[in-house]
Amino acid sequence: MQGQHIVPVKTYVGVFVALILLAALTTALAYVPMGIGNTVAALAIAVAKMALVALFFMHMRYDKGLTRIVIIAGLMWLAIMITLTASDEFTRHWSPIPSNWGPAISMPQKQ
Amino acid sequence: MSVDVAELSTRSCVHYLNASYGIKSWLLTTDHKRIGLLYLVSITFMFLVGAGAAALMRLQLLEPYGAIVQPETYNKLFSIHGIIMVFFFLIPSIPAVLGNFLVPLMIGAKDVAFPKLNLLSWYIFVLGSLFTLYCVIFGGVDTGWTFYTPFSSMYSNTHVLAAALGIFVTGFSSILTGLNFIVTIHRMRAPGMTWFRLPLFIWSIYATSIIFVLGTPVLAITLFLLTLERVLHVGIFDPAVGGDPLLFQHLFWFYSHPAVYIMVLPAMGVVSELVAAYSRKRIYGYSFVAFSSLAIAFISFLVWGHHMFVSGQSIYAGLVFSLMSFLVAIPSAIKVFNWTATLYKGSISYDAPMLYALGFIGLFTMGGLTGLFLASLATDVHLNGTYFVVAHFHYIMVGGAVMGFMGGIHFWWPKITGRLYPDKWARLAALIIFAGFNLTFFPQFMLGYLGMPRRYAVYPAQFQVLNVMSTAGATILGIGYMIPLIYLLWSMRYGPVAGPNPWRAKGLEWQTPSPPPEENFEETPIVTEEAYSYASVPPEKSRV
Amino acid sequence: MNGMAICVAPRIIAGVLFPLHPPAASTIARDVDDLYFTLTGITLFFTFLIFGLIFYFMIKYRRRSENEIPRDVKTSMPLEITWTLVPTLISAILFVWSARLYVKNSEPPAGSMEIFVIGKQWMWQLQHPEGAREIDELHVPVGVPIKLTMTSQDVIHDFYVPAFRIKKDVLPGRYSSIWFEATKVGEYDFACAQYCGAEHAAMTGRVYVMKEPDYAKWLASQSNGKSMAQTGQQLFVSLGCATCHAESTGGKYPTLAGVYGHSVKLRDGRTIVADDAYLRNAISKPGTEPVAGYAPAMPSFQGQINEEQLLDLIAYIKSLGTQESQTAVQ
Amino acid sequence: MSETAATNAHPGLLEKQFESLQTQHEARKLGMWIFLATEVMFFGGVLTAYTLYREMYLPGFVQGSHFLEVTWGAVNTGVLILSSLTMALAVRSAQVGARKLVTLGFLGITMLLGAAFLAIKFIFEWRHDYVEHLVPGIDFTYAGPHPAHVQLFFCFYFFLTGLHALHLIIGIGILAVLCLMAWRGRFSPQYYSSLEVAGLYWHFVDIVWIFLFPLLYLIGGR
Repeated sequence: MQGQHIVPVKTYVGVFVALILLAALTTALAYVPMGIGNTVAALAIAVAKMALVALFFMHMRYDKGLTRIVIIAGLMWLAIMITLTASDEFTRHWSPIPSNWGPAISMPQKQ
Repeated sequence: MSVDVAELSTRSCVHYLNASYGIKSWLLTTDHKRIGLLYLVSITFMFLVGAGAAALMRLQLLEPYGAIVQPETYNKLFSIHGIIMVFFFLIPSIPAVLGNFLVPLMIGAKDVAFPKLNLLSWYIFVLGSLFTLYCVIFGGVDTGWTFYTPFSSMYSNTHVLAAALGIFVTGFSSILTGLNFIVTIHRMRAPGMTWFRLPLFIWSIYATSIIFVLGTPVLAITLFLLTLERVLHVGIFDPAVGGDPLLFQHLFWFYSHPAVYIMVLPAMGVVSELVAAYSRKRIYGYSFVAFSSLAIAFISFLVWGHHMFVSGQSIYAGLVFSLMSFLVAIPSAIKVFNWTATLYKGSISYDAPMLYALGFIGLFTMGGLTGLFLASLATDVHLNGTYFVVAHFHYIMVGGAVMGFMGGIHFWWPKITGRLYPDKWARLAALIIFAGFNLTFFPQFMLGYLGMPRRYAVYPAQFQVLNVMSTAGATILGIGYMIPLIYLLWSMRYGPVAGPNPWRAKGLEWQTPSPPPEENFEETPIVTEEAYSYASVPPEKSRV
Repeated sequence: MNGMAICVAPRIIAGVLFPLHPPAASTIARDVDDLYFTLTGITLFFTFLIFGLIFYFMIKYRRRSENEIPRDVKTSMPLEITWTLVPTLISAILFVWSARLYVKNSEPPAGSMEIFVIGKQWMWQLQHPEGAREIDELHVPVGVPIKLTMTSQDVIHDFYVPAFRIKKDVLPGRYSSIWFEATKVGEYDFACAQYCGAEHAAMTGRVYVMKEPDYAKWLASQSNGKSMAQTGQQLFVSLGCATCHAESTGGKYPTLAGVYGHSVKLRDGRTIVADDAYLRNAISKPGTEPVAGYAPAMPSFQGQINEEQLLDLIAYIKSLGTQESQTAVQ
Repeated sequence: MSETAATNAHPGLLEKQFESLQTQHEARKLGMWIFLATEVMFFGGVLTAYTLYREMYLPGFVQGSHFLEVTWGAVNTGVLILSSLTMALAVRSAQVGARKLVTLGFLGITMLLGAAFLAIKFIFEWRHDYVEHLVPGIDFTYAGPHPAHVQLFFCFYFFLTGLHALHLIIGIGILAVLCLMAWRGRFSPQYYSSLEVAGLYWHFVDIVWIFLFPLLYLIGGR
């Protein structure tokens, strides 16, 4: 069909190798204790892998604007849902502390 | 656009209605026009069921102690009324009936992009309706249409699963319909039909489809989680194991607030068509009206928390949602002003569809402005969960969406059936509906401010006068709805033949015979002018 | 308040048949009503404007002949901008106004008297710290800020007093709170405003606002001689809490004197203020937020005690906090 | 059915509502992308709930996560990535007009890999969890700290992986139909839209797993 880009096999295999390496990396990193860094690294790698699959396997790289808009809209709506829901769940306990409460001292610990 | 109208009317002997006969030709049809009619029949049936529940509710509230049924039954009545009217009437009303019938016609296409998928959507809708009707017949559900946990997941002992399943299934029908429309509008427009030549109905259907596609799956998954919770008690929304019932409300309203715009956006599109046709003018501020539809579709996803201002939601989230809720009022206001300005120096006729359209503008204005009371945090605390809310959303959904639907059905009825209905009866019905509607729901604003909570089977005696007024209004409204049902059915057989363009309206759908042939147009139309170019001198030339 | 004048005549007629305003009997009711009437005015103004214009245009520009084709009117950009900016401006003002009022109303003033509310299908149970317990009735003194700490034993309820313009959902598994200060002696309705099942509509009650001496008299007549804290102390012993949470355990388990309202260091490093919600969790779901420095040995009391007893226990722990200074002296 | 020049050239391939195969191909692709956006929101609803609970009850979720076998999760990741590669090659083979056996072969391998994923999931993971009494709602006993939150974690684990497995099963079904079409020689450089559209779906299911693996298996380090 006219206007269809045919991706060379070499590119596909290259992307495959990159994906496998990233998968290995993410598994290995999980064993390195980094605190919150573990989650951030794992998600960053997942996003990179998603980008590779979408751009090459799903031909997003060769597609016109519309498909990109569709998929970006999907991700944006997901972000809206998570952010606004989180904006409630994570600020719910910020309620102002009544002024009659005593000074913040830690609990008496007896040893 | 050079087809001779008179010539068209003589050629129209084979059309989509008589091209083939028999039940099978309807149940297996992939013609978007026939599928639109299948939807019309199904949603009319569901409407009658929902209206029956509403009638019983209003009768119950004639007396403070409850005139006819036990509280348990009343609770089932309002749940069934809500579920059916929202998911099985209002949401599919304009998109699935008029949208299916008109989108390909208006853009000059032979059909939607995926006709088989379109038929599948209808079957999915019917399947969902059957689950819901099963639920109604075999004992009902008493959770309200909102299914709040933990009541719905642990305490209610009615048919919650059947109801949730019905809505879950129907959701896929909405998704597929929305998907079909978006692809159709993007890929199937006739040559010359650029985005800014599209009728505003198409813009509003496009905006609605975005909500269908991106909102509905969240409702589906939420009800799925609810089902899981109810069957297995796994604790996702159960506070006893750390689950958060407010999370259910978040996920539910993420879809269900935009759903309000699913109902009213297409009606706005219809009204744009009607106002243009019956004042014979291009819609004032076309691009503002078009883009405000998209703005509404987008902002509608950012406001759902205003249903939860008193739910124990964080006050910081409340502030964000309140601000967004005020913002969503602005594109709606822009539309109202532009419609009103379209009337200016027009040639206004008082045909029945126009009466509905003008009624829509006024009632939607009231519904929208009373929405500000609920967007505003401090007043919402008092009004949330009262009859004020009930009145507000009925002004939007009945005064808005249903008025738009009725107007649209009357406007395109000659195109759909090829017949005219008796105009005097139609105008009378429109006036009765307008009067009955206001008498039903205006007193409910006052009830809400006085502090009568919604979903009450019995109520303090001080509220009786207003409740009796509301019931009286509902009676008038009910009669108003019966009249069109009778004369529209009558007109299918006995109405005078309409001709291709009885209103002398612009738009591709009026340039093909009524009823249209199976392939919509004898040959693919080529579009050379903007929508609503009624003026003899095209605007481009007048500017030179 | 443009609509007020227009409304006078119908008001006189209507006022005979049904009330037009709910009573306004709290300090915030007036503020909320001001906003409400402003919004009503805006609504009436625009409704009359739009309906007026529609009727005017309908008559002035009615179709005079079947072949009439009106000239196009060019879209005026300044006009479009005006009717975009005016609603934006109105919205902005309303948002700021309502948000400030809401934030102000959401925080109980210092030294509020506290009353505890438990919702269950389908009744309200209210407890005064001094020990008085009521069902579907609430007696309060006039002119005293009162904070309601509320929880539910089953589904979500909602405590709504129209005359005070307050409302808040009452959730299972956590405490929510609202406050009010009644300004007028009298009787007012309260109701459940969140659908909660079969007898939802029967979940109503009455608030009795009394002069302070009357309230004191009422309280004395109601009390069974035991305050919530005292009942809590009995529970503390009978449930066996006292065996571990006592001075005599030599620090193996935390003593609870002075805990309430103070920061607690948790094992995961966070610091948390020991408020009602924290204590509730610590009793019903120990181990979710374990305190640093102690082994998590406490059994869960979930299912063994009800919401009422939980509140009693918390009241007792709270009373230990107030005794802290005395213990220190001893 | 109106016979235009285009339909004559490709009998039976062009549906009557489209003007050309090109438009038809683009419409189908757009339709699938929109469907995938819908799927994002479908999974998104659960993911939102999961994200919030995970933040609220991190210790319990870490505890639960440590019951999962990282090895099987990683192996399955590899299996799915490989299946994505073969799927992409299947589409390519039709694009370049390779012999139908090539297309058929790639599709077959893709199906097998999908089935292998499911087999690992069922036999080595879910069955194992069942034996260990870790299935909430059916048989859940756990004696360690944070029992409620560990249960919540397993709820999400089964829901998310179950939903993903369901998608994979549907995917395998679609591939079976495509195999039949390929066998009949329906695909050509002019007509391969069903193949490409199914490929998009398959890759999407792969992407979902790419996120589920770290989110479920690799919480808070190992």
